[in-house]
Amino acid sequence: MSGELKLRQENKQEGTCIYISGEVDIYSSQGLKEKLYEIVDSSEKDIIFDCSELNYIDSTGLGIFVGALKKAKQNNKRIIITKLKENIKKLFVITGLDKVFVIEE
Amino acid sequence: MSGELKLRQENKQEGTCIYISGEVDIYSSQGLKEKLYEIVDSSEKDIIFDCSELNYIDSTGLGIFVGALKKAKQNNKRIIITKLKENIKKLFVITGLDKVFVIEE
Amino acid sequence: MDCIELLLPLKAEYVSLARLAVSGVANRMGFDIETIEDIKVALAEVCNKLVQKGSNSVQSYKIVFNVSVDKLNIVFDCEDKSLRCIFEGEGEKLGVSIINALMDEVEFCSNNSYLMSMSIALKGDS
Amino acid sequence: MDCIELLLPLKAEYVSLARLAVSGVANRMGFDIETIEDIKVALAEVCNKLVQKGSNSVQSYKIVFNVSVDKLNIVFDCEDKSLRCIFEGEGEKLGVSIINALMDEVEFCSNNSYLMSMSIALKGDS
Ligand SMILES: Nc1ncnc2c1ncn2[C@@H]1O[C@H](COP(=O)(O)OP(=O)(O)O)[C@@H](O)[C@H]1O
Ligand SMILES: Nc1ncnc2c1ncn2[C@@H]1O[C@H](COP(=O)(O)OP(=O)(O)O)[C@@H](O)[C@H]1O
Repeated sequence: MSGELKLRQENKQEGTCIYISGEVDIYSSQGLKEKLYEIVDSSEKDIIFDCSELNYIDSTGLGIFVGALKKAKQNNKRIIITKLKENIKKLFVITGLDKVFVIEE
Repeated sequence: MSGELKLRQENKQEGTCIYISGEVDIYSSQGLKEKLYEIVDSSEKDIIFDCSELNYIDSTGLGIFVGALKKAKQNNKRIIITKLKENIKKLFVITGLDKVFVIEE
Repeated sequence: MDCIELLLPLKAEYVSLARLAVSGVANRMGFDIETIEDIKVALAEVCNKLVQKGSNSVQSYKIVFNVSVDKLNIVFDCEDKSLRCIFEGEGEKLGVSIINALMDEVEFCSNNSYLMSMSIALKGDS
Repeated sequence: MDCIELLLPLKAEYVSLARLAVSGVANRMGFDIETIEDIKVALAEVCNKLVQKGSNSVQSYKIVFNVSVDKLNIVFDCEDKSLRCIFEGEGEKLGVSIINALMDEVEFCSNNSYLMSMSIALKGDS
């Protein structure tokens, strides 16, 4: 199918960059949550999600993003979501989450 | 899905080259047969199939190839099948059609 | 009208198969790629909820795709009737918002013999 | 063992959907891409034959995917019992040769309550 879920982390000047690729669904996200929260918890900079290779997400994945945001806020860090595909950005708009996250091109 | 069926014809020095791309199945092949037989019937040279973009074929499509071969033979022309993907070449071997057609890399 | 049925185990690992099937159906009908993505998400939101709430009491659920020239209607059903009205009181939740926004008609609580139903029209110009 | 069922109209245009579904099932099970292609062709050979022979007497047919850890078993069924043993006397035909070569076990004529059945093993090293 069009891509297993993969996470890759890169520490950059601007922040901790997380590349999410593949499909985040109810099954694939089972491992994502812990990994993501761990990265967010231990990051000393803002978190930047690069979603250019993210092909699918639904409420399961959006919920995990919200959870990550809560953790980031506790640490006074921001989460910046970048390079969302159109169909996925649409889901952030529908749910109002586009106003909760910082979303950049 | 992974590709509609398309036919493209190019007249070359070596013969009439037919590029088949996409999937040849029981549904998509309904129009293929006439188009192909027409090209074969009117060709004054050998027929070369370029199958580098052919992703799927089954007995429906193989049967049409056999029919094309019969027409070509009536006109004293050859059919040369080139650039078959491995999984498709396997079907020619299974059915013994690899000995009926000229198959080249 | 053509009718396609898919019966799936109530497990997270098969939701992707439901998405794959609906993308095949919608593609065959002529929906554009963007709309197919929307339909996949809306469908998956229902599957997710069924899988989450379904516990061990039921083994499988059924998705029926009713294909007409200008509309795709998707009906969900399951032997465990406790899964009826599964989205009730979830007006604010992500799943419900997504389904409502992406589909043209949604019947969360059916009086009929199924769990829920949703439809999307095939626009002439798409 | 997990069981997935797909009910399809007996029409040429839906055979690709059967292929898509089986590729999803086989992919989830862990078959390699090459074997998935083989399974798709073998399955389609049966669908093709049913669609060709099925005339107007039947509206739909059922494909059951029985998923176990080390084997995929595919059972075809249909209300029209005249479609039983549909490959009988076709030993030399392309479709039969392909199915026999690509699947590990094939039961063309079943004594049981279905049309035919075929299975392929998931090799440990694949
Ligand atoms: N528009 C929104 N703005 C901020 N947070 C939201 C919004 N919508 C949902 N959330 C949060 O996202 C998380 C997941 O939402 P949801 O799926 O609706 O609820 P639950 O996980 O309780 O089923 C929850 O923590 C919820 O508070
Ligand atoms: N090994 C072979 N060598 C040559 N021709 C073959 C071979 N196998 C099948 N054919 C031919 O291919 C065509 C389609 O075959 P098949 O699907 O088996 O039969 P049918 O179309 O009669 O159902 C037929 O014309 C048949 O004679």
